[in-house]
Amino acid sequence: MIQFNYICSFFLIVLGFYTIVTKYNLVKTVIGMSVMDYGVNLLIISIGYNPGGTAPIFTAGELTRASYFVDPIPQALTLTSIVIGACVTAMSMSLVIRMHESYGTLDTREIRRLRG
Amino acid sequence: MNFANMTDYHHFPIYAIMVLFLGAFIIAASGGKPSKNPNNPAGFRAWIALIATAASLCFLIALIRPVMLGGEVIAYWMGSRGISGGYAIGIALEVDALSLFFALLIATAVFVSAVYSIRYMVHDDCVPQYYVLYCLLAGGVLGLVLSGDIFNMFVMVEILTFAAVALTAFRTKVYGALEAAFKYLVVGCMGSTAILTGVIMLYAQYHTLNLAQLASLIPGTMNNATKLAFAFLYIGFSTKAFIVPFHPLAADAHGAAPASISVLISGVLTKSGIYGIMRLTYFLFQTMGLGRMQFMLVFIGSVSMFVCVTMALAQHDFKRLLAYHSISQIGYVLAAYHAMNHTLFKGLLFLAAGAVLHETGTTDLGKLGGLSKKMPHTTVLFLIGAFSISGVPPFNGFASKWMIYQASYQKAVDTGNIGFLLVTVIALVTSTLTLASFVKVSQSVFFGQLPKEYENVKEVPFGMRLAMGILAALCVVTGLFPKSVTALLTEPAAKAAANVGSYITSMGFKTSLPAVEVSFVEAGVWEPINWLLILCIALLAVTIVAVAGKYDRVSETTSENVETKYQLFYGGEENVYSQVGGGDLFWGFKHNWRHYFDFMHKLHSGVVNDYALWAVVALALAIVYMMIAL
Amino acid sequence: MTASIFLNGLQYLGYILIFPGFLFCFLCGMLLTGIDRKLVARMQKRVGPPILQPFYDFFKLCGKETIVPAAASRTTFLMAPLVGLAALVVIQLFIPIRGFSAFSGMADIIVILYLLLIPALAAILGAAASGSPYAGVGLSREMVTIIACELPLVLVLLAIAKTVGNAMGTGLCFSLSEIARYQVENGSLITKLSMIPAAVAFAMVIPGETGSHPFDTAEAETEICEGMHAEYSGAPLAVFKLSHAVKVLTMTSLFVALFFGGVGTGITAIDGVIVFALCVVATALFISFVHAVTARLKIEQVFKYYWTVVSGLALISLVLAWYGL
Amino acid sequence: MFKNLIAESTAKSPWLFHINSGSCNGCDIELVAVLTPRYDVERLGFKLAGSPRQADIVVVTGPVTKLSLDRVLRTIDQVPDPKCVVTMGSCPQSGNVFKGSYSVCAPLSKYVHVDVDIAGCAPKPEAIIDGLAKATEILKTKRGQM
Repeated sequence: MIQFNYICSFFLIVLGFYTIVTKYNLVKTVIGMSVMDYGVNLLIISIGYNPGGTAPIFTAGELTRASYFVDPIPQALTLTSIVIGACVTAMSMSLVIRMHESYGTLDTREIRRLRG
Repeated sequence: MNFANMTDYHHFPIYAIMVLFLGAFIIAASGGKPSKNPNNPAGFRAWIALIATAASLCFLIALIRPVMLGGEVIAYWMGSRGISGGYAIGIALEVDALSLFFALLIATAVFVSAVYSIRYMVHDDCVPQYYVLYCLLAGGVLGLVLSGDIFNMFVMVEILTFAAVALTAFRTKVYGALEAAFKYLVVGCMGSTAILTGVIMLYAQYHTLNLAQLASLIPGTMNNATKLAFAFLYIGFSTKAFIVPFHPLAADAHGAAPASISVLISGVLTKSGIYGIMRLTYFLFQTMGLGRMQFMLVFIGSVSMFVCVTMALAQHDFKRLLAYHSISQIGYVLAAYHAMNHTLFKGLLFLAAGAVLHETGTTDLGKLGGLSKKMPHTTVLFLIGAFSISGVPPFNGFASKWMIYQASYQKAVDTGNIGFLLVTVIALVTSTLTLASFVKVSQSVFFGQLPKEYENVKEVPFGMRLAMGILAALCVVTGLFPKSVTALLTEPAAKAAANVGSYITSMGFKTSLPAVEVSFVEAGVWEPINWLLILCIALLAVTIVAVAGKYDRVSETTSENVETKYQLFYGGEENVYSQVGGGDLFWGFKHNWRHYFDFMHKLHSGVVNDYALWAVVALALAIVYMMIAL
Repeated sequence: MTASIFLNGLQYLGYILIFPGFLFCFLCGMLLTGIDRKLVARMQKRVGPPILQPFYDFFKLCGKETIVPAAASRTTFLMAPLVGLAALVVIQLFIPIRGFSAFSGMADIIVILYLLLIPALAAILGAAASGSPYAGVGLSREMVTIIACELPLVLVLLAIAKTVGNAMGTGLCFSLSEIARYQVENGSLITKLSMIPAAVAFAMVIPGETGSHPFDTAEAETEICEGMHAEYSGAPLAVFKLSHAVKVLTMTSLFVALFFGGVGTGITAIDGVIVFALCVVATALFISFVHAVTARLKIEQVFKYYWTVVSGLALISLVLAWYGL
Repeated sequence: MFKNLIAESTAKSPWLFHINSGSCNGCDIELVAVLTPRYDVERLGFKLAGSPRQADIVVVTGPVTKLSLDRVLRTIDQVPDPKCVVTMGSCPQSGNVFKGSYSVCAPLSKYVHVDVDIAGCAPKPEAIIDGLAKATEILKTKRGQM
């Protein structure tokens, strides 16, 4: 069933791309970026998943050869990635607010002073 | 831990990174209250940033001896967690000649730009925050190139993208700054996502994030997933290097950011992307048909070269023009080791543009003119940069471009691949087009007539000239001694890039890759020192004759009206302000290419969706190329 | 020991100042220009000026007052012609004359290509520094002409490098002195099939590089008041005129050195002086002929011509060279 | 020695700058005719310069209309020394048929020193050549005095 996770995560990434490319609203663009991010997070966490594994939380004595747990590294990576994703969203939203103030619109087709 | 242990040079890489992050932390902790000194609104914080960048540079210079000359690869495990059971457990820094080469470039650019910033940022508010971001950006890039861990590379990419986006939008009042930052953020974020996807796909295959270990594991186990991962990683780092099709972002970002940051974007950020691509192709994926990969890189490099130089010819804004040139030169960098010179002269040019902006308040080529009378030093420094980037002998741009021509043509002959021949021709023609657009800049900004409103313009403060002077001196020196520079810096870096085996073994992993001997054969001859000597003698001879013959004699005038005599000739009319410059200077050239220029202008629409679409298309093409060609 | 160093230095100084340096460039360049003017006049059924006319022009200009416009950047304005002249003379030092070159092994053909940019660049910067809008238009045209000439020149030089490299078995040969030596030993390059279009293309580039008819749009005296030199008077103008003359010499002797380096009787002294001189004069006459029978083109036509016809010829030559013909 | 050489060269290489100050074009055509194969003044070293900065001899044709006066004077000022001013045709010398018109400022000699007058309406090419040859002599003496 893990394949379903992979398909789903790539679907999310592509959905993010699709949103960014086709939607002309700045807020929707930001949403697209977030969706893309969630897709990658899902991918990371799925890669670390071992069917039937426990949570990778052990004290020094508990860890034995027989311990069976999910890969902890992707979880650490996901945490980092989530933090970064939140920062990206915050930053882009702040930019969107400032742009709305100075351009008076959220339509990307009108926010194109720099071109050519 | 005793002191002797602390000063061991194996610790220097982490010091070089941490001193910058520490600087950022101290500046942030000291609050955002501006100082009262009008010449330095950031007060002591500017000095902290300066000291941090200088210290970082010193640490890296100290590494030249063991790494560049000694050929050592420094492996540094953080927290002393090294390898266990054949797997890299800790997070590593890994410094070979290639890393150090890029790190030195970055540290130099960051240091010079910090010197420049002190006087340059006087007109802005929130300058303390500027230095926080500045140190973060510098630390992020340095961390990226010195890192031996691929996930750490991703984190550093995010840090530097963040700092760069914030700094691009730093002057929120500047025309289009917010917009440029947002576009950069969107496409940069897509790039980062691509990098992360690539990283995690590699991890899924090999269960390690250490570069050296990946490099030892990937050969022989290549499958479709790794190819896909490579495509993702390649596109991700391309967005950081701004090569085609991501060049419009660079143009927007450079135009809006303060000049000191433009220097970092062009000299530092793009280098991080280039470094990433090099690491990928030469280290991780060196077994997947290096010849084809090289050809792809060189091909994209040539496209970048040509597209961006023609776009630059059509620009009306000084910094935007420089931005396109920056990417055009990145094309040369992809093709070969032009990286160092690129950082030097591009930095110099952006600083000169910043000086013009600082004094006049505009970078519009159509409004400026005749500044050479008011800013003679800046003019000379700008001209050195312009000659360098255009590849006029004996400056450094020529030395490296010349090696590129020789090498690419040699390659074309050796492999019989006509593509490389095309690259040689494009490189040579691009160089002339570059010269053309810098003639345009010098005519429309520094020469020609001075507009009325700039009559009170003064030369920029000494601090800014000093920063430009350092870069100009480096440009001249590296141009005059290309052989020594090659021996000291670029050759070790090139050898390191080819020598994956030693990189892997020095980290403690096993590899079957043999050590490769790289030799440099040069087909041509060029001795800049002798040439310069002869030129100087010749020039001296001409000048002596000229001075002896009263070259600039002005006789007693016979006309009553002295003023009219020294006016310009306007067909008899009274002098009016008339400046030939701006965008249409090379009409004769553009007219023949008008369909191309129209097409390109429509293509660079400025809509963020379009640029995102390009990114997606590029990703798709990269995936297809990897799957089919390799 | 010191004496030999001194003598060596004196020898090199002699190279720079007398032959093939300044004095030689001055005399021969001026003579070539004089011949050019005379020939054009004869072709128009005029008597024409004396062959020494360029010398008179030069000395007259030296005796005129130099006016530096108030709007000009004085140092750049005055230094530009001198730098341009010095750079040109230095190029002439590198061009081998039948195997003899004053400073061999210091620059190859790609370097020469770039060194040729320096005089043009000096003229352009001088023009820009004068502040005149006529000069602005002129420098724009000059730059476009340079771009136009660059592509065919590049293709021709690559074709030569490949042909000589093929023949010598090294694959590639960029060195000018090697090319000259090869020709002395194995006959001129022009005898090779692949080099014929290249020679024609190079010959077409010479008028563009030197700014003679029909490609003299940059200094069109009747429409933009001498273009780049609109504000130049007196001695600096004289230096510019001299530079132009030297450039004619440089381009023609480069042409001869590249394509006719092996023509001759076999006796070195005669070949070195007489045959080479004859070849240079013949090339110059060809340029004059083109000058006399054509009218000035518009700048976009110049560009189009170079990037289609001339580049096409050069490309044919490169393709032929690529397949070893 | 050089002084002599330069003086000699000055006489052998006079460059012309032609100003039309409202002429009927008759003189202009004659001046150009002088450069054609039949008369060919280039054999004497004459050449038409494109800019007054490069000229030695300024040839003025036309009756110096009020609008052009300012331009003519400014252009003559902009010619570097030694220089010679030559009026060609009767107009700049007397005003010719336009004399007395409200918009004509002739003669030119009221405003600048004129070295040579070539009379005629329009002057014959032979006369022009003669006048120009005289101007070169004057140019040479002026050069000698510098």
